[in-house]
Amino acid sequence: MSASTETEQELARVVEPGVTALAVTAHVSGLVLERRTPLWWWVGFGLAFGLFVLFLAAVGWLFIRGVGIWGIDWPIAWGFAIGNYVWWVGMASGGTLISALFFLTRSDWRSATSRIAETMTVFCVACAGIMPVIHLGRWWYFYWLFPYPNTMALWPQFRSPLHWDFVAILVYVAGSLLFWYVGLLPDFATLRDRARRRWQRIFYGLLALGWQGSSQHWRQFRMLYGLFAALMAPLVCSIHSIVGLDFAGGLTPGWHETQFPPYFVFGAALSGFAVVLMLVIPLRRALELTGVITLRHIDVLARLMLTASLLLSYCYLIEVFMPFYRGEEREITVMTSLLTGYYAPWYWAKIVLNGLVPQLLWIRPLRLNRPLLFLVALCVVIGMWIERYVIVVGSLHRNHSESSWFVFVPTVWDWATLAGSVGLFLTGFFLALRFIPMVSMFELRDLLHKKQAGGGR
Amino acid sequence: MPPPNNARRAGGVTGVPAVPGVFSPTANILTKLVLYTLLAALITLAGGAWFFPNTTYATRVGIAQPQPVPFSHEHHVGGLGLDCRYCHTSVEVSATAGLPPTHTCMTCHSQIWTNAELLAPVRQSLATGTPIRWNRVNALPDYVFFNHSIHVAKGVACTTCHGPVDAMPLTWKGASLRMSWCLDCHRDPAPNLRPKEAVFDMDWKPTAATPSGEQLMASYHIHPETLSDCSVCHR
Amino acid sequence: MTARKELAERIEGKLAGRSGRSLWRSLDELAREPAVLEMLHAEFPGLPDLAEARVGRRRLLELMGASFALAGLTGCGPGEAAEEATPYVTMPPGLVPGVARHVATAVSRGGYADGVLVVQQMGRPVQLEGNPDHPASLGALDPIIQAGILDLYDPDRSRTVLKAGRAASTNGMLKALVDRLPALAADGGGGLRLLTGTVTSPTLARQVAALKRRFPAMQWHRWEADGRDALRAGALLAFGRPVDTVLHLDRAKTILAIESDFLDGAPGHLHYARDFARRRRAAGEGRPEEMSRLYAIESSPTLAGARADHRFAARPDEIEATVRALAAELGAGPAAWRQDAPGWLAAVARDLSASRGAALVHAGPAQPPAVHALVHAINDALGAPGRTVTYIEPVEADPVDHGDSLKGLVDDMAAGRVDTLLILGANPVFTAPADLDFARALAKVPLSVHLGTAPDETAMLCTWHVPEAHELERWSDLRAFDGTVTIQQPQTRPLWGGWSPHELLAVLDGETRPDGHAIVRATWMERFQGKGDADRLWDDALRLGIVPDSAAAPLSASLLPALSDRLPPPPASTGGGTLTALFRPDPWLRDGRYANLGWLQELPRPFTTLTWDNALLIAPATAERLGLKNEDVVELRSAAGTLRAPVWRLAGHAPDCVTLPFGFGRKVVGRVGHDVGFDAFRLRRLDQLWQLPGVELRKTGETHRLAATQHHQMIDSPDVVRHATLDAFRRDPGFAKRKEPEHSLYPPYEYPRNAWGMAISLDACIGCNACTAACQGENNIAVVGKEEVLRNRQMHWIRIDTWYEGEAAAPDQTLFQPMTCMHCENAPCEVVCPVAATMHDADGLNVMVYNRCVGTRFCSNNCPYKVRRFNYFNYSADDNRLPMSWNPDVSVRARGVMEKCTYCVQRIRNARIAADRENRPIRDGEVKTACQQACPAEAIVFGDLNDPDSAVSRRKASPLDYGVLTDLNTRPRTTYQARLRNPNPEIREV
Amino acid sequence: MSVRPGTGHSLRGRLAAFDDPDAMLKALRRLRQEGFSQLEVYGPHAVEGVDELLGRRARALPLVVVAAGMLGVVGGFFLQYWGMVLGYPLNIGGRPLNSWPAFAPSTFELAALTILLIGFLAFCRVCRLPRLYDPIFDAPGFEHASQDRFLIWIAEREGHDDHDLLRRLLPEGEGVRIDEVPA
Repeated sequence: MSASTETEQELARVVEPGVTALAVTAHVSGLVLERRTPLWWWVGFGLAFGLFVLFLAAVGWLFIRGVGIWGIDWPIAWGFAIGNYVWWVGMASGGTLISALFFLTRSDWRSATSRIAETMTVFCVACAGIMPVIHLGRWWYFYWLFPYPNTMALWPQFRSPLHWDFVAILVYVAGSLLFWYVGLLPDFATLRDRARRRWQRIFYGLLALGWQGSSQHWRQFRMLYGLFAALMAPLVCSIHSIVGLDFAGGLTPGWHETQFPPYFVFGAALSGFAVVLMLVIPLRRALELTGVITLRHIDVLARLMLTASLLLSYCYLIEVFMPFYRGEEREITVMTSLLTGYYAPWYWAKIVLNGLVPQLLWIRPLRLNRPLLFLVALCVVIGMWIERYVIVVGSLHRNHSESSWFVFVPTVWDWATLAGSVGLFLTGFFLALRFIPMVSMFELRDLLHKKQAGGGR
Repeated sequence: MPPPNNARRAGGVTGVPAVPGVFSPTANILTKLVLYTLLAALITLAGGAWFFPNTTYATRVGIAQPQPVPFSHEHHVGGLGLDCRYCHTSVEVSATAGLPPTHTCMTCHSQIWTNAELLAPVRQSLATGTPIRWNRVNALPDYVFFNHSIHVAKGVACTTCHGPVDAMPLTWKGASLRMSWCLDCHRDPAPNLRPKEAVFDMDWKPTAATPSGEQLMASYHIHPETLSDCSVCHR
Repeated sequence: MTARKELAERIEGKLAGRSGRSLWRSLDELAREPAVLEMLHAEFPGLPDLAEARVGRRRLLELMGASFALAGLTGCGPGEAAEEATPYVTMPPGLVPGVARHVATAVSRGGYADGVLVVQQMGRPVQLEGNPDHPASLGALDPIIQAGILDLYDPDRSRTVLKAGRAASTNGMLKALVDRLPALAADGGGGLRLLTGTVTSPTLARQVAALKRRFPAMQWHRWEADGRDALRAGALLAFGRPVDTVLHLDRAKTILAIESDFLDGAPGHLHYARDFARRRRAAGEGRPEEMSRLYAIESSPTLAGARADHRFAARPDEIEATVRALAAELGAGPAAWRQDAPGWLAAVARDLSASRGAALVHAGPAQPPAVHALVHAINDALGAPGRTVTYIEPVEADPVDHGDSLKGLVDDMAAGRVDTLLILGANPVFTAPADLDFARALAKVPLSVHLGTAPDETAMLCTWHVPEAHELERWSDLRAFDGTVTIQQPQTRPLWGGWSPHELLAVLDGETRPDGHAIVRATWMERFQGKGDADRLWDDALRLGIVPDSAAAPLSASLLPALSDRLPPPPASTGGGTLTALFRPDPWLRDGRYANLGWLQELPRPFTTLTWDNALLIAPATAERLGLKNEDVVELRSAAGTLRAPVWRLAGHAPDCVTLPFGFGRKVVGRVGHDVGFDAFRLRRLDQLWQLPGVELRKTGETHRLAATQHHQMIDSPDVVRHATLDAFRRDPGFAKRKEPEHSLYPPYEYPRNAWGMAISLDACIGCNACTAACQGENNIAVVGKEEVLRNRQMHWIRIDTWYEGEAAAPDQTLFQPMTCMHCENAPCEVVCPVAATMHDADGLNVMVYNRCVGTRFCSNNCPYKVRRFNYFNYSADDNRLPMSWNPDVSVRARGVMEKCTYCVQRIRNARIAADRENRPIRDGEVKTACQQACPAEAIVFGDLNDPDSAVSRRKASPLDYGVLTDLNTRPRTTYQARLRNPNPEIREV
Repeated sequence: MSVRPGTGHSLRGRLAAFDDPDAMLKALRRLRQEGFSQLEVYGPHAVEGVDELLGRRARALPLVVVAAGMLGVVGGFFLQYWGMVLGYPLNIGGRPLNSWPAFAPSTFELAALTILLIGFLAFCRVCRLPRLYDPIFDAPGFEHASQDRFLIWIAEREGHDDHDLLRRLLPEGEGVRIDEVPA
């Protein structure tokens, strides 16, 4: 038969032929329990940890001297820290969307990729959660944002979008952790039962909490998991809407945008799918998961990325259109300065990287070309950081008060914090790779069983 | 994907030695133990955080401060009946009540107890012109701007905040001076108000003739709704 | 003991019957009792060492004998109670702990007096305010005088006698001086020389006179680098005698300012600013006919030029030509001068003569004598004398031409004719014209004694340096621009010892233990003879801060004939390619003496908004021609030598000339001012003090970063600063009003008690920055340093936005707009704070609670006016400043918190407490914000909006009143009154 | 030995292991027809139909979660209302004390948080987790229940000897083995 029809069939399959439930179980748990730690892991982890140390250094110096070590100035009082925060929390959405949203839609391709995505989410959220705290002028008082009874008889100011954000990120951290862990319970049980080394049996035994796989357990489990999924899906949308409100809640021209909540959700989704792709593409080879993470998965993720990019591009258009449509003088000033001014290179970079580059994915052969796809995803991830940077800095540098117009120039510490946070993420993720099954075994068993029952697809 | 045969296929169950579970029955008890301990710890912590600020250790209320000269308000105020303003001269006109200069002590002690051992530091101070260094009893943070004169003018008695000074051999803190404590009164001053003439009175008791707190508030023109403004104390 | 008691009673007795504030203007009544001074001083043991160690504010207050520690200024949280409280041993009579008192004195500027009230807390000066009774202040203060308090507490002040730059003993110095006396007496003091700056002190004059009797041959030299020789010379040309000119701008309808400094730095400029502003505001207040019209012609922009209705930029030579032409137009000079007069001149001449008797021409000190002579002639022709100007005997004691005087000294020193040189408070080694090479000559003087508050360039090269008592630490007297005398009284015991010039001179006069108080008092006892109870007069003088009726009597000076023949020939045209360098004082550092004051270094210069640097100022067009951008470092070559300086394009600067601000580039100076900027004095020549023709600029290719505080000065949106011509205003009085949102989604809050608000009149503002400086002092605003300003992190709560209208090269007009927190009723900043660190109080103040702030900085991002400032670092702690120099009424902010204008809430609160104690409402004018108080132009008014008769309500009732960015429905409490211009219809818009 | 599976009944019983879930389902159906009531199924993943056959339906969790949600909404809003209106009423930017629209986002988030936490705790409760030890774990071959086998636990009925019956119902072979669990 012809090559094209071959790919047709390849693309049709979420699991390669001949893959059995037991085989998957055996292989995936083998990665954690038996396989010698491969060289690539050590190298990758080494690099990641190096960056992580850089992060500690940057934050350490920050705590000693104050936020003045960053490039933030007057009137641009927010800089990288906030940009980084939005960036990380945006990428985190990828995991939640895939494992929660597409659980609700019962998409069969989700099963094999959900674990990688969720793990990614957990560590992205960690990075995101740190940023708003270290960006505080007096970070050691961050707990004042908690509503707790105190001798000052004071309360947080609940009207502030920043406070909504504080609550949202808190809930999101808790949510994605729980969702991740609950999803892991049956797999921990499997590991417990397959493990031969004593420490492994105890370690995973503890994590499994004594999961038995009784019909009672399964019934409650599916109930809870469905519930969490149904909760996480709106939650992820809400947090990005609230992040959007952090800006829309302010009246700085360029921030005061009604469209920001969806705008930020789309942006989050785009970067989320991109980062999942960036992880899935290398991992399916490195972990020999080609049997269960097929071209179908790659293709679907690529299509999702394309869709998200289209949605976001629409927002970009509105963003340009609205000021001129409204004829709001100051908003026009901001927009024109973005289009032509000091930050124009950044602005156009964002347009190209997030709006144009993903358009390549209309063409199927390009979608299936993994290296290229990886590059596109990389572009998007970078582009999304730039987008946040432009939003934070670009608007402030053309604020209402012309006499205070100024520019933001990042310092070495800004870059160190950014790079360091990447290190924080990778360090966590590499550790997860070593100790956590990267494919949800029970879901694949379920899936394969259904497939047999249904005969093929 | 490696071939399925690498899966450890269990042979017939019969005869296969059972792989016993990881944990022994005690594990469950241990788990419960750990969980309950954690819970208890959490509760204790929260409780502690809740109660500690109100302990005298934290507030120092009622803890007498050692002083270079064991000055006794009990003796001078309770006993001799000196008026507060004899020493704390600026209390009615200034933010600060004012500590008496050595000079003030000596107005009497140049005549009586002229060579009492206890008073040596005082005579020393006057002779050498070096101030006596008292240990502070009531202290507020730098960012709090308290003003004595207005409180006195509005019928808040010394004892209301400083406690039964006339019963203090060595002076101690009369109240926590916490923000919440300040607010309690700033939000509802009525119960703490006295007629002007009773402000410096150590053992004043309201009588039937005493106007009510509300009447006093009216006569003093006190508007509680403005008294919990942050700018009242923080500048 | 009883002795002390009696003493105290005596004093109380003496003071009985005097009331309130005035009581405390007379420290001297107490001071006359030496015992009292002792008592006062005994309370501050070991202050100097304290200053050395960087002690915390808390510890210091204890040592200051601060029972006001109890005020809650100091304190601590739980657990930390082992803190000490230290009462006085003997309370200085009448002192009330925690209550500020105001003591009158004066601070000199260029030798002339500015009357101040020193705010004292616990017997220590914490702030300077203007003395409303003093003619040169009228209650206002300029930044330089305000910084005097910082100067007093400057940790880099000299603390010991130096010999050849090394610490030495006072006795050694005294011995050296006294040993010379016989020799001096022998030859009549031929080798004895005295060098001072401009001196107006009657006492010093008296002392010198006395010395001259003792040493007939001694000489007294004067050198003021930023001096007014040209005015003196001009007067000599015109009248044949030196006179000082006092302006009466309140009577001036039409004014011509020839690069005039009557708003910048002229003696009396605060007084002039008030008179001027009052007439400018007239139109807005419904008296359009009173509004004055100001023409300005200048090379280097001045504040007067910025306020002019018609401003003409011209090269120095063009200016002189124009003035001659004007003189001719007005019949005060030969018709021949009329040639090459600019087109607009005729119109100006007509306008001037039209308002004869109400017209006034004034020229600045940088103009050549000829111009000043002509100005006198023109004023005469306009009937100005006796109306808009009055002439008085020079205020300077025994006036001389400083240039000649200094030259004489240097020549004699070089020739070895000087064996004893006393330099009192001057720094000639730094400020003297380069061609004199003062330093070399100085080396030839066997005994040179320098008296100065800080070790400077001169101190290092003199044989002896003697620490000088600060003006707030010593007895002296000063005269103001109009001759009014103020007796300076010490506000504190000299922090680091220190001598007053009077005391040092007394040593020469043979006194062994000179006492400044006695010396100054002697002068006045003598002068008060026969005027009634001398003691009484003395006390009144101290209490009021002026000697009543001591202003100089006006005198009639008549023009000498044939002025035109006696004038020096007009300078050759310097146009066409070659450049002229103009030497001008830096507006804040003047001749460099204030270089170590952080407030002044960081205070933005008018127009350029530059801080921490001087720059070569050049017209954009000229810069274009030479291919120069801002911050390019150029090498400036001239016959007088070469100089490297960074370039700053300055809109409105005259073409073909560049301005070199001097006063920077100090080499021997404290930590703050060390090696900041370039030293323009190095090119200054005695014969070319103010302009140096024929200089060349060479681009070096290097750049030097300049810290400006405003980066965008062309008006894009006419909304923020609103202005119109007088005619336009007549046609449409409501031009400043815009449609504003009447509706709000939120139910309005009621502010029943007071509703504090502010009105700022752009019509009055002259852009002098006094408000910014006053605010910095009152509110403990930290200095952040150049690096931080480069990052735009300056902390000023109120800033002067400078705007140009028209094209950048030659703007039609310059507008100043003081910008500070608007205290919006719907404050956007408050809503976004997650910890409620900023909110409204019952009077509608937008309150900022530092100790609650966690530093999210969202409020700053959300403030449309960008008036919030953030402590990116621990600026207050890093600020090199003595703890006791902070204002105890205001929290010192820590790292990581936001801060902003509070409407001086501390003053409001103190007034409220005072009022509540008496169960009465706060009176209008009882609360003055620091900026309002300092403003010479009365541009800022503050008060209660609930009271329809309050000054602020009346201001806001003006048709010119408008709010900034009100379309955002912020409902600002601070509003502005639009600027009006009064152009001459005969002159078409430039 | 007496096997006490997670279902709680303490009885002796037998474990039947199946390679294939369908076989297990068939067997389970037969057992139910024969009137075996005390049964429990263990497996590596959920199998449709088991619950019906065992006659189990879950009500607890959904109810708990709905309650939690309500608690979260009410509590979350009241917390904010308390802080802004009752606790320390402040004039914040001229906004009303009870600016409920501004309280909505946090209210939603707090509700979500309550659901997440209470939901998880409730889950642990109904599943009786954590429960590290359970006799069932010691049953021979039980480790397969989390990998590749489906086990049916059949409680021994008092007074019957089901040995032969079970042999008949669950014939050896085709991946079915009966495991006597001795007393």
